[in-house]
Amino acid sequence: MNGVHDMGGMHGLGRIEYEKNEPVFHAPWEARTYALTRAMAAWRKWNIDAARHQRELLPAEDYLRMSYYESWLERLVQIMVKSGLVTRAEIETGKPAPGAPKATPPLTADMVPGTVRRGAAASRDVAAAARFKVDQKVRALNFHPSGHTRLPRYVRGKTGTIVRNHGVFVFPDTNAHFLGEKPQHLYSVRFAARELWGAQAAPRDAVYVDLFEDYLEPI
Amino acid sequence: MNGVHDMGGMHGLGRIEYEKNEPVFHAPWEARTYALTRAMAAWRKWNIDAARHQRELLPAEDYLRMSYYESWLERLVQIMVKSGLVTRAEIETGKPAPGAPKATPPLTADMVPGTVRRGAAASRDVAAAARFKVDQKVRALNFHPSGHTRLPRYVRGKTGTIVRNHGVFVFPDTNAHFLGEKPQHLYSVRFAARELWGAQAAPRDAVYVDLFEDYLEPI
Amino acid sequence: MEDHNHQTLPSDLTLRVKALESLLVEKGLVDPAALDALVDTYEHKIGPRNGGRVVARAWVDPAYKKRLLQDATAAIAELGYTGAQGEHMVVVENESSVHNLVVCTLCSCYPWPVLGLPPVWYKSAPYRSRAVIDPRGVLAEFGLELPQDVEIRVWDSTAEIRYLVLPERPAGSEKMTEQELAALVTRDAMIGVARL
Amino acid sequence: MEDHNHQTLPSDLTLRVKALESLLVEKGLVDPAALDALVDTYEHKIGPRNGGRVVARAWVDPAYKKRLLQDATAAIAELGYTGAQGEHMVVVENESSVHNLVVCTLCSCYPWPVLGLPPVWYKSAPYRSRAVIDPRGVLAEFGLELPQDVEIRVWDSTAEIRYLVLPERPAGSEKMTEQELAALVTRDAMIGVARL
Repeated sequence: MNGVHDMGGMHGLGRIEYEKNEPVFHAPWEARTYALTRAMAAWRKWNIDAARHQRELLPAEDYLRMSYYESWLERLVQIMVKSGLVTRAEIETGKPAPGAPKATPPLTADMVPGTVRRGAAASRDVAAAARFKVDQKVRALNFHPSGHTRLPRYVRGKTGTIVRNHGVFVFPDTNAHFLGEKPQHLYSVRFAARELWGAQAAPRDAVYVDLFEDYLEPI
Repeated sequence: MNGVHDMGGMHGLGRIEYEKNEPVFHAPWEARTYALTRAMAAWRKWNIDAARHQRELLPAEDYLRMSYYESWLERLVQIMVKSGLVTRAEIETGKPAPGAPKATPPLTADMVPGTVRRGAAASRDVAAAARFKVDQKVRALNFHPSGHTRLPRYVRGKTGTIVRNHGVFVFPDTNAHFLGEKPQHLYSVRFAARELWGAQAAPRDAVYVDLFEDYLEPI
Repeated sequence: MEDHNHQTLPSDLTLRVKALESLLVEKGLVDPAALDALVDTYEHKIGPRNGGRVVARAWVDPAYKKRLLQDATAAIAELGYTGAQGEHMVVVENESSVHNLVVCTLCSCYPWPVLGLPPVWYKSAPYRSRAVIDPRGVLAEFGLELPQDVEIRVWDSTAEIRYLVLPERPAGSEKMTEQELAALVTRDAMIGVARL
Repeated sequence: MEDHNHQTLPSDLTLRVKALESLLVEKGLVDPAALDALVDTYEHKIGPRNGGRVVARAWVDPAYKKRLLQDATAAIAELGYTGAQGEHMVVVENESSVHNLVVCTLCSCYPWPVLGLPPVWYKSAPYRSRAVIDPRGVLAEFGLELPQDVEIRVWDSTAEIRYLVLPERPAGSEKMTEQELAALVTRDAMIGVARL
């Protein structure tokens, strides 16, 4: 979706506010929100792409206004309700629905080190011929899906060069909507800054964007 | 500037809320804000392009959050202070600064009908050869100024056809920053919807955008 | 998610605007009677009835219609409608196979002398963002589903040209007077989010 | 303009998150000890010191550096840093004529195992919006003015690849131990908003 989250190239969003000796979390509620989000992900009712998309679905002014973990909290509530893990009424009352069975957490404290250390690969061991090769010129498609995509607006329709084939990865555009992983080659594509932004950009600068095969066409 | 005001083509900004039998103003403060804005413009301390730009300079979340006339009110305060007609302290106290001379309003009630009826032409009677002619193919430039522009992002780099030459008009990009009117030809340019949005658009649809000569290049 | 209400309370705005007006009056920067006259003008004297009269005249007078499509500013001025935000008018004509829709993606440009001040939805982010990328979806939200073979022309008012849609004359209106026809014409039809 | 504070009050958020956690615990959906362990991990065990050790090793061991640039995920795993948000690592090397800068314009992607969780500014709209269109302006805000003949490479983390910048080894550090070198390496240098 062409949402306000896709903000590469925007002006007027303010100065960068740097904080010296910034703590990992600024308040206990931030830490708990982070941990709750990770612990609830262990239910596997959604995937990382669906979670990213859920945050994109925040009303645009809220997306811009909220602090980072406040938007995580809203996202967590939305996606838990959507997936049926909790009900809106339970969120509002703070109490389990009468007669709701008690579940068993899929992530326990002893499992945390292993979960953190293992992560979850997004690559897939699938045989697929690569449509593009390194040094090939490609154009990013000019498409505007209303659903999730990881093709930023600022590269659409622009010409770049394949600099690396990362291998075969899960395709976010389908995975975010539970329409399958559609594994495909993922490439690092170099775009000259002037191709993206015109003559105002420095002549030698470039932006490298990781793009899926379905986002690209040969020139 | 690539601000959130330049929202053509964005998704996720909500449903259109239609109001039956909508009044011209929803509250007296809206009517007064509208009238104050027009009456203060009679001081000629700013022009329409500078006023538009001032609204674009609202923080993005405020731009999206505020009601229309609330953003007009903020814009009016900002531009009056910037132009020196009032001071920040006067706005805050609601009182003229001690010893401030009393001015004479440039727009009086008897002048209103004439002012409304006359308006203010943005065309200029300047001899200038037109660089482009009707039916010519042109490309909108891919530029990204941090100041005011009326070249929307969604047409930059796209190819269209000149359908009409409107004549010579004040150039907003310079005028908004009090850098001169730089009068130049203004064209209606037809862009096929598929050129702008790809295959998802209907094949015969088109978007017509009024673009200044400085925004265009021949193909 | 909780219901967020980020709009400043109207009562605060009432107080702020009152305070601002009284400051500007006290400084001699504005004449309160001029404010009254401006409000009165746009609340009572200028509105879509003006545009309706232009459209009806074009329907009954082919020579006028020709002038209107060639030089809308001058033709509209013949009926007395001129001035602020209508200094440079263009009229675009609907046909059975062409539908026109007007938007201002960058702010809220609108032809005041013929339509008055724009409705809130026209100035809102949902309409401004979607009209150019999804005009058919927008029209459907207004209850207008157009077949694919109707060409939709979206007019984005990015400069000082202001657009008025000339709707098709409704079938069965042959015997109506110009005045009756004018009363048929809606604001929405002249923006292009409705047909008659 | 008045000072608007649209952020929800932290005290409200404290209460809301407490209520949510207690609901999820009561429903048996989360184990509070697992939450403690997750917080402890990212507050105390994982952070930019990890990345600093990777960089120092690459400075002192040419064979390691070669492996790091060829297959960063495996080379970083040699030092024990693996897992969530570091499953697919790429290391990009600064040179006197090349400077690398990492951003995630679409959300907040960041290499957790080597840098920990990202700072607020990295996740903020100003950094995300400007890093790709005006990297030199952004770097200048961080106090780093690069001459035009230095090529800036901005890496936008749009997929699951996570980037770590390998800074140049500072002049005068020839006699330092690997451990001393690791302590020199800053988070900002590994994001690319600083040089050492």
